[in-house]
Amino acid sequence: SKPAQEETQQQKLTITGASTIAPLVSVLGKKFEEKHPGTRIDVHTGGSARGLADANQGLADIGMVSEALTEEEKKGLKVFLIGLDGVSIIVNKANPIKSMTSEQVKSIYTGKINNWKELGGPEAPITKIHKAEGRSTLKLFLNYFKLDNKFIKADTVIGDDQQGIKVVAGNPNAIGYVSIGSAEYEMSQGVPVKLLALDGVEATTANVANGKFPLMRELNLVVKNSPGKLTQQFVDFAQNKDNYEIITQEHFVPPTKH
Amino acid sequence: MYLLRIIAAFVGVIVVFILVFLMMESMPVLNQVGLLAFLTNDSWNPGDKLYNLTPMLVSTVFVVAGAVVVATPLGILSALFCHYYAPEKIAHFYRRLMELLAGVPGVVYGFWGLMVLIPLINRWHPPGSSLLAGILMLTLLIMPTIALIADASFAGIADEYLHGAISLGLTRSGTIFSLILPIARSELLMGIILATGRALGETMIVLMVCGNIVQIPDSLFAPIRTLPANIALEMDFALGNHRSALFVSGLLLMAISLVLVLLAEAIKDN
Amino acid sequence: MSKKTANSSENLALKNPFELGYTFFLKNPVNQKIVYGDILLAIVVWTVAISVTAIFLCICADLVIHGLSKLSWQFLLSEPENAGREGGIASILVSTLMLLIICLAVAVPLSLGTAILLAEYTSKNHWFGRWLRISLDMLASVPSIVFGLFGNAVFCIILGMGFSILSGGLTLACMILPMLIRSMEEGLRMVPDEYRLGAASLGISRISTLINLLLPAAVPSLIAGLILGIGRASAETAALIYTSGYVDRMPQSWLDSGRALSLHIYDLSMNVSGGDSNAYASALVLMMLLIVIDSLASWIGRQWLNRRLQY
Amino acid sequence: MLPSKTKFKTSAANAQLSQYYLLTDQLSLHYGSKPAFKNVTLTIPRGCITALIGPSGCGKTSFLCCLNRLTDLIPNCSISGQIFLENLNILHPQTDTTALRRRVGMLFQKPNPFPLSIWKNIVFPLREHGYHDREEIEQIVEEVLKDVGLWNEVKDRLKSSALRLSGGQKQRLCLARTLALKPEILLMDEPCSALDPISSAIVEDLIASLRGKYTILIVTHNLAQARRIADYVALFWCEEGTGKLIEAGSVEEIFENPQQPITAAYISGNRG
Amino acid sequence: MLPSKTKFKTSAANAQLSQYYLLTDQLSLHYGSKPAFKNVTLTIPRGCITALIGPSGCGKTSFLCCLNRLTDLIPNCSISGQIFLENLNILHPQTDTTALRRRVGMLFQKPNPFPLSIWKNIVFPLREHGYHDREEIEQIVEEVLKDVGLWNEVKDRLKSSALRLSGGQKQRLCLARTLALKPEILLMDEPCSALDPISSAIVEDLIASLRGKYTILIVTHNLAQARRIADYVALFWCEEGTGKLIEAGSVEEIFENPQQPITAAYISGNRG
Ligand SMILES: Nc1ncnc2c1ncn2[C@@H]1O[C@H](COP(=O)(O)OP(=O)(O)OP(=O)(O)O)[C@@H](O)[C@H]1O
Ligand SMILES: Nc1ncnc2c1ncn2[C@@H]1O[C@H](COP(=O)(O)OP(=O)(O)OP(=O)(O)O)[C@@H](O)[C@H]1O
Ligand SMILES: [Mg+2]
Ligand SMILES: [Mg+2]
Repeated sequence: SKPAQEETQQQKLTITGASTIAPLVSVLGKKFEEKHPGTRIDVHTGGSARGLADANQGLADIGMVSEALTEEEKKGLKVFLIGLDGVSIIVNKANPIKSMTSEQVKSIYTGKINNWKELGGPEAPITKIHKAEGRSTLKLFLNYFKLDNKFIKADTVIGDDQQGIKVVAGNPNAIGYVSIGSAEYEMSQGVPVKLLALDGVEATTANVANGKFPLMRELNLVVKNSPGKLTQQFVDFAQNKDNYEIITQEHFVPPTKH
Repeated sequence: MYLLRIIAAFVGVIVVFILVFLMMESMPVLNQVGLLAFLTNDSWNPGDKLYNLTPMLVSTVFVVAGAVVVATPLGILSALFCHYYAPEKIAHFYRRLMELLAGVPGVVYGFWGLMVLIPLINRWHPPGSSLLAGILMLTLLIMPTIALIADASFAGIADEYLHGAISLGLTRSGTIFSLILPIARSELLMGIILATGRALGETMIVLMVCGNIVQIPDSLFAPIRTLPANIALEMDFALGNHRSALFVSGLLLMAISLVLVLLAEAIKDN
Repeated sequence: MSKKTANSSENLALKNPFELGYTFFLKNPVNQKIVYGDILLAIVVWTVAISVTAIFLCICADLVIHGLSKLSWQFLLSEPENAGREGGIASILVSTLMLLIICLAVAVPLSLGTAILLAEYTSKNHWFGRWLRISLDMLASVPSIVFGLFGNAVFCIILGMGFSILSGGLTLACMILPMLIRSMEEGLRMVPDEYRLGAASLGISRISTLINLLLPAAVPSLIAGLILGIGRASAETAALIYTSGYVDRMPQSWLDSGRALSLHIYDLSMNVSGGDSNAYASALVLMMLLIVIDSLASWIGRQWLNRRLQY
Repeated sequence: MLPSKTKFKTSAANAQLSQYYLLTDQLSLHYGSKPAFKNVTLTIPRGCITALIGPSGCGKTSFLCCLNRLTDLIPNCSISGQIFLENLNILHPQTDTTALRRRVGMLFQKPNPFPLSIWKNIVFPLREHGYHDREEIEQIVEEVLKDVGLWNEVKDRLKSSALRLSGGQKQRLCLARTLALKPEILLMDEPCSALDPISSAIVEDLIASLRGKYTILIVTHNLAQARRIADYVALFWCEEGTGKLIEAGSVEEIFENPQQPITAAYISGNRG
Repeated sequence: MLPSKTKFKTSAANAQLSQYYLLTDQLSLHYGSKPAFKNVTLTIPRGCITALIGPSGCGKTSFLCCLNRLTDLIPNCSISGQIFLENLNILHPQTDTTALRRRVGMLFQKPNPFPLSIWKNIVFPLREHGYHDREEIEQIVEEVLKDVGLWNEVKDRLKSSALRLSGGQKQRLCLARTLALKPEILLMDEPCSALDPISSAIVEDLIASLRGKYTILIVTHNLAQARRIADYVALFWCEEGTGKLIEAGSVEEIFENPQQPITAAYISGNRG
């Protein structure tokens, strides 16, 4: 009865990893379950690092990683891109500033500019919101602006994007960087934040999708080099164009071009 | 009796297990860099093998001490209100309220702090996320614990003492300060310790309202990062020594509470 | 006594609702000065009570304003959809209740047993009691996330329960042990010695004394501990992420993963953009659930108390 | 106290206010719906010792509790009728009960020292009543403890818990604590019940020495004692579970010339 | 009890075991380091009523508590010496205390009914002792309540809380609850202290009627009562804060021909 057992084992997939992707994968999982009755997709969070580790050790069938993998990390794993997430600077809606250059962002975060006045805004100290150690958004941000985390002088360190949006919404002098998709959605809901154009490029999901906006991260699923049948099925399902609608719904960008 | 022994031993084993788990997880980094590194390194930067926890330790102590100092009188006064001031119906309502407050998830408090309290403080003294916000929100979190335990202990005070006090013509305040609080002393102390523990270990609220900047606060309005917030912020992304170092934060928290508990025992014995 | 405990709020409480709990212009018999302390304390107590209520109502109002529109039977009875932004919380409610059941079913007997041993069978200075008490107090300050990782390591992996309601419940049980044990123990210690002496002199065994006299007399503290424990368990998020998991499907068994209500609230408000209104509604449901559970707990306690008076 | 028992109308009672110090008029007390005693009309003259006697459960303790409104604290307890202390309407809802209880001290049947040290048991009520001078307090403590014959027994352990005293010692401590406050009226519920003949005699002498300075109402089961120290005696009796006042009068009248057959039977020791 | 007070050596005591029922040998009790009483050697004959008298605080209650090992439950309390109940070494650590306390019933000085209903106060210990037949239990309850004269007062509210009884009623309830268990030995600490003469007489008659069936040790401050009901009397005294046994003997010896001057003074009512 060994094959039968294998069969039943294959009915269940365990997916762990980045909390950013988890809601998306849950929704995908539900849809997959509907299409394949009798299967079960269990999604758990715990961070990208965890996703990688679990996938490597076989604790999970699939790992979720919310950043591009380094060559070393890729060893022994197959990586499937399922979406993109643009990251941009946000400020409170009351802030008159509309765009920013990379230099300005850099100066603000290293403490060279401390007052909005210096950027042509009102006389008010800048409240800088920064991400916590290890987050993929942070790595992306540091890489892009060529900053060293040690020299950044932040006023508030946050964990999740939503927290950043809420802080900025409540503080007219705050600046932060969050997922463009989430920010767009919140703006549409009337939350008083706005996305700044970066180096002249409007921060919109459209610009992320067409590759114009430079600051973005990958949303990946990783699996062992020899995935099981169901695993492969699910990964294919997640990458399927039919499901791009779901990805958009979750305020991410489908990986059209990439 | 034997059953009880077995149960208690079981509980003891669980406690030991958790301690051992913490120790084991923190061992690698402790072996490599030693305990002292956590107090003397230049900064907290596990990526560069710098593990200074002192600022977070100090911040944690500040925020918890602040919360306990504010919440203890509030909690005890609340319980007094239920027992000796409020008419029965109001007391009943108030008690239900405390019970509810005791079960509100940290996220909900944190959320409220984020949306209401922080903008308020920000208007007064930016950036808003601060030691003060942490103290206020933690106060809200632990006050019901103290209030409920105090309430239960007041309920346990025999009527005959109250009757005695009343018939001596003592005022309410006199009865409370000289009789009720001394009688309930040991329970109140226990309540405070439990509440302190809860505040020490609380993650979500401080994570959301304190600002999470690693520094020794120089004022009430300075943002801080506490040890549990540190664990929660970085655990998901930490590997190897970094992860281990986070468990050391956990050990350190227990050390703080050990000091507190021993202190409380000393007070009680005197 | 039972009357007293049931009505304990009546102790010194007012008969006259218009009296605010202090005596107007009471003169000191010796120096004939008006006693201000009493008035002051009354004012302070009422102020505290009113402001605490006000703050609480603020939070509540916040929840109600944002959450009430979403709240309906539909919301309670349907499954979450679209990562929880839409749909209801039926499966999450069930998971939460299952978690609480496991947690309490494990923690209550353990802590009751330990509290009894500590309070009735070991002297206050016995080494075992002393150490257990100290380590429990220490345990109370361990961050919940560490409990989560502990539970993950022990229950999920070593004991092979995987991400499941069972391992989540057990982890919660470990977490609330200190709270339960310590308050129950102090409650038992508060019971006057005369009952113990009286029972002993009638040749009543200690077990029976405990069940019939001491535990009922300690009911207020037992309930307080229980309610604190329930509160803490139902408010927990961090520990559950690593143990009972994130899956928001209706759990089929104790070994299924299931998402707790507080975790759902956390995820919706912190991780899912556009989840706020459902987060509010879920928080509202959690509060109502707590009201129900807490009332149930004290009702059971009081029932037990009253049973003693029966024939 | 009136030589013969008379039931006043309220108006009549008011007229007598100046003459009689403490006065109850048609006082009844119910626990729930069960009456503990009914229609007790009694006057207690100033500066005298009045003894309440009667069988167990006839409402003596309940009666005392009315006089300082301690009944407020007993759930389900309701009073009807009137009580006047000079011009003060004790049962009026607006009466300041704390002030009243400072005037009317009470000693309980079951001694209830606070679970504090012996010293604190006496000193903390004193402080509350406005004594702050350390020396004066020390002096008062010593004095009252000597008065009740407890000083020698406890002088070297004033700081130890009052719960570790023997039964009689507790009773004397409670008496001392009440006396230290010097209330106008002293209600004593069996102050000598747990005392040996020697201590009992000391307390009795003490009570007798307070005559004139305080108004004392004492419940006692010891008829000989009542006869020795009381000026007036009131006999309660239990009829169908409800207490009532049978007869009241001066000690000679009651003991030598009782008007009611029940009284005669009770004082002669025959069973009712 | 020996006609004249004799101090046994332990060996001598053992020899007398069969003759004397309950026997203490050089019994001392300390609370912490403070002795409550010292070197009490006393024999209590089977089936007789022995009265303990003495001033307040001289260790009578403490002495009673030793006899059923209730002292085990009192913190800081240590005993030295020996107590034998027939062949049972009471103070031996291996003695089954629950069984012992079933043989040796005790009534406390301060009545301590359980916070249960009146009915349950009696029935709960009965059930514990193995009575399960409902009818038998009902009969026993009625019988003991009648014995202590409480039946008429409480028969229509057996289900209400025992804490709502009057002082004397509580005391009688506690007595009833102890009697219901029919222990071999009854230790009674001032069973009549809160009782009026009538109830007191009822209880006294009851105790007297138990003579021969039970062995009774009664603490009383009422010398007349001791004289009326006791067969033997033991006088405790307090010297420098420590209790000791002054004299013990038959009631006639003590009251008519006391050997010790203290005894003579005490029974004549002069102050020691
Ligand atoms: N709290 C209470 N609730 C209900 N009934 C009570 C309460 N207290 C006393 N009683 C009942 O009221 C009656 C009178 O009680 P009270 O204590 O006044 O008697 P007493 O005269 O003091 O008797 P004793 O001499 O035994 O102390 C008794 O029948 C008693 O059972
Ligand atoms: N738990 C205790 N701890 C310390 N000392 C105690 C304790 N109980 C009693 N004592 C002391 O021991 C002595 C003897 O007390 P005990 O109760 O035996 O006296 P007693 O003869 O019963 O007096 P009474 O007639 O007043 O009841 C007293 O001086 C008392 O203060
Ligand atoms: Mg009485
Ligand atoms: Mg005694």
